[in-house]
Amino acid sequence: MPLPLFILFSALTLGFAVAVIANRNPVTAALCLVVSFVGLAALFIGLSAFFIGIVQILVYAGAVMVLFLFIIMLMDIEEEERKHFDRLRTAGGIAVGIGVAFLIGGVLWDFDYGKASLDDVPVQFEAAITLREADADSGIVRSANATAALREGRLKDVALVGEKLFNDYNLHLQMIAVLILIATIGVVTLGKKDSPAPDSGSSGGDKASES
Amino acid sequence: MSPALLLLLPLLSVVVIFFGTKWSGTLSALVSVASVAGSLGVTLALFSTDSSMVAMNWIALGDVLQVDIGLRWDRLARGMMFVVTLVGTLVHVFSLAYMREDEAKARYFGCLSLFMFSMTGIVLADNLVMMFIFWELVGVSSYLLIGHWFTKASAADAAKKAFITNRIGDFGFLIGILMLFGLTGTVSFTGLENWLAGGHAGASAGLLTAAALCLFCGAVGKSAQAPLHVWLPDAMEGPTPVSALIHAATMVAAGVFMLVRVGFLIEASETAGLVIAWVGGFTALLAALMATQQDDIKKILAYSTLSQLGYMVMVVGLGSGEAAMFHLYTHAFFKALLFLGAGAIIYACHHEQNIWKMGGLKTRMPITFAAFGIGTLALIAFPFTSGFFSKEAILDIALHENKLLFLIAAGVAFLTAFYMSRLLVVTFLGAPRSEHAGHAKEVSVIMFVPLLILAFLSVVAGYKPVAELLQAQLPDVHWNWFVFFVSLATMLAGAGLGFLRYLDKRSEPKVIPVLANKFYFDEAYGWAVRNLQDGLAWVVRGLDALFIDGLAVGGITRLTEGVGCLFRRVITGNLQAYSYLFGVGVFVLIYFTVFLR
Amino acid sequence: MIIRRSALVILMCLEIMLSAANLALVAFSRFRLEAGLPDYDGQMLVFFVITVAAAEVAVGLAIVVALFRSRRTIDVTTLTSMSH
Amino acid sequence: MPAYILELIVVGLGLILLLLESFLPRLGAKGLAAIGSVGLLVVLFLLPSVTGAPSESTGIIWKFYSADSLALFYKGLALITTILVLMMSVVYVPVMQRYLGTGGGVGEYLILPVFTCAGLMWMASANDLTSIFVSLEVVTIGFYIMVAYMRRNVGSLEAGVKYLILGAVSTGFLVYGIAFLFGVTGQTNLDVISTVLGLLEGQDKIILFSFALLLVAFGFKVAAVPFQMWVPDVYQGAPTPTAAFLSVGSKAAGFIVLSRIVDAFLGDHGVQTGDGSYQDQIQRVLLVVAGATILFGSLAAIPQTNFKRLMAYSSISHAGFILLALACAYPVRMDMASGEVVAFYLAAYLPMTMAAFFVLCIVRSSRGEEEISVLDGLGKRSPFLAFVLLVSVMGLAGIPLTVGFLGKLYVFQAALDQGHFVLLAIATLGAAAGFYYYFKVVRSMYWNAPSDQDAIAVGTGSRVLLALLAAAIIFLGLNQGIILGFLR
Repeated sequence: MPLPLFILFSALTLGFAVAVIANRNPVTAALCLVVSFVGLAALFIGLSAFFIGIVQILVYAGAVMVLFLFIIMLMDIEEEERKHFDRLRTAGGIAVGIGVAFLIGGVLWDFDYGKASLDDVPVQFEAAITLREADADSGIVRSANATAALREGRLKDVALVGEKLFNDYNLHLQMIAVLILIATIGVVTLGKKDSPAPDSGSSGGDKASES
Repeated sequence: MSPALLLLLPLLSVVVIFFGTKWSGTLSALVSVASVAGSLGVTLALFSTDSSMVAMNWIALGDVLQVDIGLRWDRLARGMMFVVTLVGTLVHVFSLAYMREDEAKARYFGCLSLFMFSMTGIVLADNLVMMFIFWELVGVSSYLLIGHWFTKASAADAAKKAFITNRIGDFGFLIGILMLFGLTGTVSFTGLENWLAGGHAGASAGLLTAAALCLFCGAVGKSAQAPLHVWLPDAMEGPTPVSALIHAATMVAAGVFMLVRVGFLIEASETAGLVIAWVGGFTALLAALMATQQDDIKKILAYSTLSQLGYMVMVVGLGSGEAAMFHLYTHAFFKALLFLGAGAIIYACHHEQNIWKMGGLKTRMPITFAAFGIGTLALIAFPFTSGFFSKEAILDIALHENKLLFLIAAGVAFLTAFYMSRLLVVTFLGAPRSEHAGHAKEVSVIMFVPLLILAFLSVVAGYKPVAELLQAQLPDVHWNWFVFFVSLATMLAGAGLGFLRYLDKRSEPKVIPVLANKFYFDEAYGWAVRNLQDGLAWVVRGLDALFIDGLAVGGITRLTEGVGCLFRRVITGNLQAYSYLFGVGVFVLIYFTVFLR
Repeated sequence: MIIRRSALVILMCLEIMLSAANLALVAFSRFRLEAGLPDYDGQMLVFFVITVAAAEVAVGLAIVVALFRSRRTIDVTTLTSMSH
Repeated sequence: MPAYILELIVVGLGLILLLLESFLPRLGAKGLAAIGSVGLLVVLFLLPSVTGAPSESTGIIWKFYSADSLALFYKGLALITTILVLMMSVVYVPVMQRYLGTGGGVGEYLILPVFTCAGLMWMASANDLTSIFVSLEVVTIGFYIMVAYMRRNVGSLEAGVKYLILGAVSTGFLVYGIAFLFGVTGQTNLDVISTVLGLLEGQDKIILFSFALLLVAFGFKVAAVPFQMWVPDVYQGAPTPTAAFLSVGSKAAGFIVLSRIVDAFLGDHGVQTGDGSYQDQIQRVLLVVAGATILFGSLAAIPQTNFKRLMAYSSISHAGFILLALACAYPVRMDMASGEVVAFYLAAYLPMTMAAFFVLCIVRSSRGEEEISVLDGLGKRSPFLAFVLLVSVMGLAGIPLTVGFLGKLYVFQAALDQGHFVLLAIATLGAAAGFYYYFKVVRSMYWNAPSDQDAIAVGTGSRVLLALLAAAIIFLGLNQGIILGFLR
């Protein structure tokens, strides 16, 4: 990713993240969050994680944000009142944030990868193709499609991710299924209403299983 | 068959009673009696074996601390076990009748079994830690039994008093154990003996003396030696069979037993021995004096127990564990006999305990009278009863070791004869002095059979072949005419004086307030405790305010709530405060981990 | 999170935190080539994190809704019914 | 049978329960709990017969899943805990219904623990950063819901919000920590990471940083200072069975993962005893955190009047003891490996805590509050309950002849062996403070006059279970070999 683009998207991400916190109106905050996440998705794509970038937009900007906005509308939440706003508290929060940021900076200063640039570690197509062919010969499932794409110098990200996900991370996929089931059960019960009136909270459950 | 069975039987009974047969008093009683009779049988069957066994390894921490649950089955344990199980069996049987109408019979017998379990544990323990645990269990079961009629305020108070007084002694015991462990690195009796034999004692004689005295503190509490004797007379609030079993024959003897078990330590330290001997002698004299002026039949016997325990402790201090155990063994029979006899009298007189409201029971309860008389004779060391032999041994040793203590012992013998004849005369002779005494009838078979068995033993137990057979410890003393005459003279003088003075009297001829009020021990303690408590409460409150509220809790609360004092105004323990603290925690943790090295 | 009082906005902030971690993971997986390709192990984790975060938000929102129903507010500074 | 089948059975059981709940409503809470418990019991009996990884690794699954003896041991703990929680929930149902309104939903409360149990079992086996994250989240999400479950009870919801938000923050740190660990090693498998870390040089800072982040996350899970502030509130607000589940299940799972991670950091490559190696630093941090946790938990428990808050602080202080055992792990000089000390302590902690919470549940369902004062005169009102609570409290305080004593003893021994005398003093102080605040419970039961005289009814099932727990506390205290036998 060219440097100007990188700077643009990072600024977008960071700036709107700060805006989420600074904004008093929850609807505005939610919308800022969407923009921030779009910037983040762009950064992902810049790091050649195309699939993750798309998922980020789909899940967050699509599902989660709609859910947020839906709940905000449902509860008819107005702006936080100004009267409790306290400078000391804000200062304290910012101080902790900056402190932790300094610590992280201090750590990264000594970190080798912190100084590398993407060009130092190009994707090594030849090596990858050789290895994949060897794997395929020894019986491990390798997507021929993806290998072909690699030959053309393209990173067929979705195929590679899918390969990994369904080959290696089968167990985790099952766990995630259980997790979503738990979340669905929970959201349905927590959202139940006393009267037989239609329950509004259960929409959360549907969203959870969607993601 | 292994000695472990002795522990299992009563434990089984406890479990069965508390988890199974609690609803039925009679069934529980039968379970309990069966278990104790079984224990007696096992003891007899194991008389010819001699073994020490390790049942299991309880705590094993490298080479630092080894505690085994081990059992020791030597002659000392066998003799003691025989006394415990035999008296236990007879008391159980006697209780069947005595507690027939009690509502909480199941609890009573459950607690008796618990007591038998703990007592067995003390006798069989092969190390101090195990002994201490059972020692505490004995304290607990004794507490439960004294407080059996807990709805009666005096009984509940007596139970509490016994418990607390014993804790004071046990504290010393625990410190003693820790000191010994620190000194020698072992808590097992064998290990301690080996350590002493290894000749390490010289370097740390002072510490050894202190440790021995600390252990003695435990015995002072459990065997009710002065100045911790105050609980035993009060403990007579419990049912009379309980008094017979644990406050006369077995539990209070546990202190003496423990001292004999660690006798090798006392022998190693002259000072400790001397202190122990004097405490014993002093207790014997004090208790005998107090006994002369009591009106409650059980209290008289309680003080007499104190005084006899004083004898035993004294002679342990003088270096003869055998004589102490021999006296313990004879004393167990005749004192249990006297207590059960007193129980029979009390039962017959509808729970009247004041001897001045009895009288003339000789004709109404002839069998009880005979048995009680034999017990009295044994206690006052009438020649050729069992008590005579053991007291003879004690006097003989005292004569050789310490003339002053011999004089005290002789004086106590005189006093014993005096107060026992007083008891006998006032209770059984003369005319009935109350309606209950007038209507008294002889007790049932189930009650007087144990009396007769004990009476028989009180007479014959002292003879050498019998004692050998029953695995008692026999002191190595020779016939000494001087001791014999002193003993005879004091006995006759005391008994004669008692008879002359109390025959046909209707009330105490001359009250000596100091003795009747037990030297004002209770009052003094009450005063001291009250004042001390107030003072202590004041100090504790101060400390509490300073440390707990001020520094510890207050400080921590302050720390939690306001690492940022800045935010105290806004943050009041809500979620934001928590997330703030979380953030600070992360900061501190990362800083500490990564940068502070 | 320390500053904001609305439970909803706090949930949004949590999403930002998780995203930051995701970014780090993706970056590491790109810089850490495995067999010549980006290390997809890291990306797998990102994928799971996104899923989990969505589920977490769903549950969180359900709790917030229930809270709103019983309290008529979602201001977290009012959550102090339990004291030391 | 490979070990991972167990979790599948548990999940299947949960699904069956879910179906039964919706299609056979007649079954009721008792029926569901009974079926669930029996099912879990079957799994428990299958546990010894499962096999670990085959010698030549054929399945990819063994890269992410380990079935060593420690994992199986913790799986057993998770199963037992869940069974007890189910039983407890049955007793708690009346209280629950009061706060659920007419909408119902008690059934799901009995099913969620089963799924969560599967999560706990996965956690026990997780030896890969991704598995750790996912299984941890399965458990955590289950707990979010179970904490907030009483949707008409403000306390429960409040606890839910607090737990959820702070929990999510800790998850954030977990992911961040994982990211950095992954960044520095390029691996996600803990065994491989352990090897790689041994080869790295000059990366101490980043290694320590990732460790600190992971410690934040797991410190939160096991309630270590300074991430303990949620514990009292959440325990107090959550339904009692959930609080019990949290304090045993969640804690045990947190500790097994933490001990695996600490193992990976300090691992096979031995400790360079020289000052300044990152291993030394990690040990120091753990020691400090352990000391602070013991101190905080013990001292803050003293003024508590609410029984669940008291248990919360006591659970913090126990967490401190376990952390201390973990910190004393290296270099190993004891007869027992430190992992075993941790496991032993947790196994000891299980029956004691469960018994205490169980008694509270029963008392609670007959009385509406949870202050210590509801226990007043319990000795008279229900001698059985009072006795069980006495045993459990004695165990928690670490009185000899109970299993709690042995647990503490091993920890002390470990600290002594390593020569951490300051920590030893702190631990002694903590244990002494423990005597004091646990005594409050005993005093309330046996000394205070009861505020009402009615006897408390205890069902037969609960009675048997409680008797078993009390027996376990004493019996395991007499015979340490049993737990150790399961461990090896």
